[in-house]
Amino acid sequence: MVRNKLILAAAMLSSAALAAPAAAQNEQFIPILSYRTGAYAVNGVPYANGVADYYNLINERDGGINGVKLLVEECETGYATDKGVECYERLKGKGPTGAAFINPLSTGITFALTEKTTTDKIPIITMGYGRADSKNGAVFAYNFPLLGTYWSAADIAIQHVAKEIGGFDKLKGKKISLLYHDSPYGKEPIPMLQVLAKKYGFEFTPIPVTHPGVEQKSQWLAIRQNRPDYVLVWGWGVMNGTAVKEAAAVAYPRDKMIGVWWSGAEPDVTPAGDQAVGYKSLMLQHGAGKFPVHADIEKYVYARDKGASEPGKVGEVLYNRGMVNAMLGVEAIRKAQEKFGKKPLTGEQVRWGLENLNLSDARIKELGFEGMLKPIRISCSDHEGARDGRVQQWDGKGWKVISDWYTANQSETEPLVEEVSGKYAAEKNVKPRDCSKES
Amino acid sequence: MRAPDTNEILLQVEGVSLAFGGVKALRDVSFDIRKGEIRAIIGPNGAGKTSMLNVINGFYHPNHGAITFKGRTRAQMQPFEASRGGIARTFQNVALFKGMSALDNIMAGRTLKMRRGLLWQMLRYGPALAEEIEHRHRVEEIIDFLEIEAIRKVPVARLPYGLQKRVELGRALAMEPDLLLLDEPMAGMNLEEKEDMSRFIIDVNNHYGTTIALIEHDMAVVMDLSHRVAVLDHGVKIADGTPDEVKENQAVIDAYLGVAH
Amino acid sequence: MIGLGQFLEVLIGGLMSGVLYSLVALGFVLIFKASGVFNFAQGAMVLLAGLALVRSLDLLVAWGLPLWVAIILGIGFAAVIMAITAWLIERFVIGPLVNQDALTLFMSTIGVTFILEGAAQMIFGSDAYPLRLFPMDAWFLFEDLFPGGILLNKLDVWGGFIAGILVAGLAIFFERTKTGRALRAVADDHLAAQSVGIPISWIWFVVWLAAGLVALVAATVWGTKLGVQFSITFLALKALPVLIIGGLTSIPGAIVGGFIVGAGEKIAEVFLGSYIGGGIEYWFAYVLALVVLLVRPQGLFGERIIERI
Amino acid sequence: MLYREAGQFKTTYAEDMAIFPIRQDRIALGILLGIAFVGVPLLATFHIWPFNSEYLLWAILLPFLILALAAIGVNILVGYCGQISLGSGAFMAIGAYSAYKLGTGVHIPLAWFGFAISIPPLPVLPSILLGGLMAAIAGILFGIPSLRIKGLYLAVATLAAQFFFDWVFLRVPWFTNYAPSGSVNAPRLDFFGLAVNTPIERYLLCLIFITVFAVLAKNLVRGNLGRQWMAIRDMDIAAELIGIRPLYAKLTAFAVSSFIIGVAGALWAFVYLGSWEPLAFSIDRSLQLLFMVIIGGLGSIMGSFVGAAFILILPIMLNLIPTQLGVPLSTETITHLEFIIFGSLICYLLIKEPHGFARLISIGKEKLRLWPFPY
Repeated sequence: MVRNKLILAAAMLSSAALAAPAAAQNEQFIPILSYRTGAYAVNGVPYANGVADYYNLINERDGGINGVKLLVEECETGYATDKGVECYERLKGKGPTGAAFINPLSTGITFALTEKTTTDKIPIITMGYGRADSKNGAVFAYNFPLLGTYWSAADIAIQHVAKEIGGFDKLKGKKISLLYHDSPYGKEPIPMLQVLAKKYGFEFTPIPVTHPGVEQKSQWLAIRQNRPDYVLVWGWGVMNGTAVKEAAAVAYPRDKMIGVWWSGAEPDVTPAGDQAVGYKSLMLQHGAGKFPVHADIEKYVYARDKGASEPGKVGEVLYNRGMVNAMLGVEAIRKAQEKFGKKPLTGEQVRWGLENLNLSDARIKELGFEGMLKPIRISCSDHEGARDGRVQQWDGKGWKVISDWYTANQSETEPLVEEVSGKYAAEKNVKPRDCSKES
Repeated sequence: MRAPDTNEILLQVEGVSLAFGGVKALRDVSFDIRKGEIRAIIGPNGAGKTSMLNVINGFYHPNHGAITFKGRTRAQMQPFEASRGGIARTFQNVALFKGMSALDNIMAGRTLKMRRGLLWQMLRYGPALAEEIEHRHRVEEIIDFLEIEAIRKVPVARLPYGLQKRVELGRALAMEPDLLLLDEPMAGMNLEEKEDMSRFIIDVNNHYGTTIALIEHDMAVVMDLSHRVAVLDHGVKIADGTPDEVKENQAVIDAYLGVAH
Repeated sequence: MIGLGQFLEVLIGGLMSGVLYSLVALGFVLIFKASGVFNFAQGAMVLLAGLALVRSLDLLVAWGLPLWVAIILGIGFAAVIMAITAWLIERFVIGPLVNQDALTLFMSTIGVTFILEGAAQMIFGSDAYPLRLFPMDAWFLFEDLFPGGILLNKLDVWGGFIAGILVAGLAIFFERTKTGRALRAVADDHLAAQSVGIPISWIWFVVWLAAGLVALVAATVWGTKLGVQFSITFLALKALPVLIIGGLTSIPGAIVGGFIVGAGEKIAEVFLGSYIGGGIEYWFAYVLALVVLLVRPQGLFGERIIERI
Repeated sequence: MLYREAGQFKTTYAEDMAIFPIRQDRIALGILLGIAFVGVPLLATFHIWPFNSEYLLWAILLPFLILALAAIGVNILVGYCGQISLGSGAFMAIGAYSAYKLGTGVHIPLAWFGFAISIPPLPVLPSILLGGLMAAIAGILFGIPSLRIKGLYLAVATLAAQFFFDWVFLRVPWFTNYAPSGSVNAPRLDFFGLAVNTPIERYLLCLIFITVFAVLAKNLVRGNLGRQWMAIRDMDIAAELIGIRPLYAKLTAFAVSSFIIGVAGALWAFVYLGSWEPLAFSIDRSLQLLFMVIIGGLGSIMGSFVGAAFILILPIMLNLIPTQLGVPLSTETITHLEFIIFGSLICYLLIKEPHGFARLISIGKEKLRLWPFPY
């Protein structure tokens, strides 16, 4: 009997779940795909908190975007592709106009959703991750790998190495290894690094680490024997911290390790303690620290007890990245409202806003992100918008910026983008748009 | 009791020895089974009777000796050869397929007779269905014969012990064996059930002419049923002959009374 | 050309990291030996023990207690948590499932895994918590013989040392104590053991507690190595081939299995990985286990499986 | 009083051997098939509740059908033949990647022999079926150890297949047509000139697959081969002594099971995901499938469906309930609670009915037959 009742209750709940939500009509729905559990929760949680807090800020401080409130719902993916697809399907149609855009925060989910989002006309924002070839907006109309793809990251990393050793000509004969998470995410930079290795004459060795990366002894024993001049780390979650510790154990100098911007947050170094001192990583423009916008967050969100994070973690690297990501989405909606009116917009309309987003220094300052970001300008042919990065170093207590700005060299990345996106277009029968005709 | 018509030997065991590590289960045992007879193997606990059956149908491989079945001599039998050659068997502790119904258990005994391959069975149409129905007819005859119509669709795990033994006999009969090995078919039964089972054994022997080798503890049953009796003790054959001869044999009496050797 | 120094280094490194797997495998063996349950939840138990330890430790240190007092109290607290867990598992899962077949029991421990993972993270948090109970740096041996010397992690040595003590302790427990002998009796035939008056649920509680304490020990070592975080549960999958190779019922087997797996996979990865594409240690241990099973279906030290009818 | 079989007499063995010998069962099945084949597509076409969004089709029914198909495959091996396998995910992967290779054209240069094997891209349907065939061949290879290794030892041995193939598809670029990220895209879905794109079309495609395979599987398990498998499962020694060859029985079980799992894998990749990486077929998938057959009922085709529905839908429900009720919990807590409740329900079910939902249903039916009398 109890069982029957349970089943009945479940059935009723499910019908409630599937019924159209009685939403207020002046709301813009934004889904958050996050992972607060599982192997990658350590990095997923601060990021999701940053995203959630910024949307909250917009609602609390500004009453939404031009009066259109943001309606946010979070769905847990656990970094698993099929869960991600389920979350997307669950959330894509919510709100009066459906999802404005989607941030999967997983390269695997990005790959799985690319085709679906195009059919559903919902932009997919993959800030600092995702498929590098989707920079080409002519083919990937709905993908936005904002602020830098992995190919840009690879180029910036090599630029920094060249600078440290005194010039690109010195790269010849150097040994550079890539320790990577064995998944689409970790594999993305490899073709770019191979191109660069050929051009500058350094010896490039990719070293895979299998998910989730708790066991890296053999990789580091091999590194100890091979003694590469630099080790690039393309890890996520537990893999980063383990890499730093194993490096310490084999006495590989930490300051010869350069992580990608997903391997340079606080949880990646704190478990290693003093052993992490000297470890470097790329910055996706911003780093850790508090900026004017954080004051607003504290005033409007945390002071009203609506914050998602432990207050002490506001301003960490991944928290800030979540915030930047949310901000870009919000600004895209704002831009789209200029054209389509101050009302809830469809994904297709937001896509226009993204493609025409142009954030100047002045605007960035107005938003309170001064010092975190450089200007961004997105266009049909350039869905990346900016490809600038810096390098930071862990001093045992915090991340310190140690370099000037680098800009990824488009002449390096562009041929590869053309080639791979062209292949995709042929495979999927996508007819590339003519970007000169897009407004 | 009707004696078998011929003296043709169906199975001959010669000088079989079997050891597990240091334990000698059988020592130089020889005997034969004639076509059409009911042959009993008796002996106290641990005498090696079940081991003997296991050797005959190839589950154990003897260390020495030879087995001649239907005129072919081998050092050891293989289970598959034995079953294909027409040796069927029941077990001391019922070895039915617990998750299947009585009907399916007996149908499983028809495996060797069924010819249609995987693809036909998948379609279960035409020849495959015809084959299934044909064998179902044969199995239903056995079910009628053993008087277990009412339980044919019951999972055997739910049947009482006596009926399980009957289903197991049915499964062995479904193989249409030339030689049927029965390992204590009446263990744990009450008098009535024993009588039923005795009747089935005699009927099988008479109707189908099946040769039967039988292990049994109940002396009355053994003496009534069997044409000839072999007696094992501590892995050695100590007597062989008609029930009457064996009954008189001093070694047998000693063995059962537990006289030290 | 492979240098002798490098080979020795990889071999020793492999043997040592194998022992760390053994620490997890030992918990499996204990439970399988005493109750025939193949406990998939061992990895989750390591997570739970580690989280309980590290979180209480942080709190106690924050209260201003000296570190050694905090460590003792923290370990005590974690042990109590493991005792409660053992009692709950015995009372609500394994007890009611007595006499079910091995597959059902195995699946129920996967259910337990879900519960433990959820509960542990809900109560203690799902961040990565640094734990430093052992030194993390390395020795470089024979530096005059081989260029760069042979690397030996101090943590690995500690792990090996602790594993040795654990095995010795468990051996004494099984051979010398009354409870240990009762355990063996239960393992042989729990119905018979019950009929001579051995309280079976008590025995099973003791076994799960022992496995929980082994998990706590594993958590101290692995927590130092990785930081206490969810990924620690993946160790269960690393420990499976270890215990299959050693034999599900043998405590020394778990150690020897660890040596074989650790040395085998590291040597394969370092010296073969570059030829057939890296990452082979991902499956190497399992294929090794498969090969061992083909030769000895009960593992190297397992009890022989005898077929009867 | 509706569920009575009195008065239904079978006059031939063929009638007695039908899949559903009881008339009421046949009617129920007919209604179910009618809903599945006609009702759902109609409702979905006109966006009538509960199909007013694509969610139910895309995110629930589609994965349910494909995983139920895979569960049937697993059930044949684990439930009918008694060989515990933790490597089902790998066989799904083999089906998916083989189908992908065949669908995009195979080119194997054999430089040593001076020629190359080239197969032009095959249409989707033969690709999927041949993908299943490849999985069947791999299944036979990895089934050979089962002749010697038994029970849980075998389960761990099958993990070797799981991890080995995970690695192969991750590391051998040939399988992914040298895609830089290692993630591949399914070819366009054309069946005899008909494009399968919309959720409804995809749903119908999978429905046809699973209906056909469920019938074929049911035929096998109630025929001679099925009896051989069950005999091996229940008592392998006795089976051998009545003339069942363990080699044949076990390897056919591995082959048939892997074939079905492989086809399910190809569907999962082509129809559901569209773009995938090896992680889609990880050990988690294997465990999920095993749960489906155990909770659904070992040795029951219908149980595979119930189990798949339960294991797939329960976590989603648990996740949805707090949001729907407006309980103010963080996603983190909800997910942890979901874990705890899911694990507890699994344990509860195993304790209450170790034989799964299939047994519950058959007990229910028996009670219904006798109702209103208790016995």
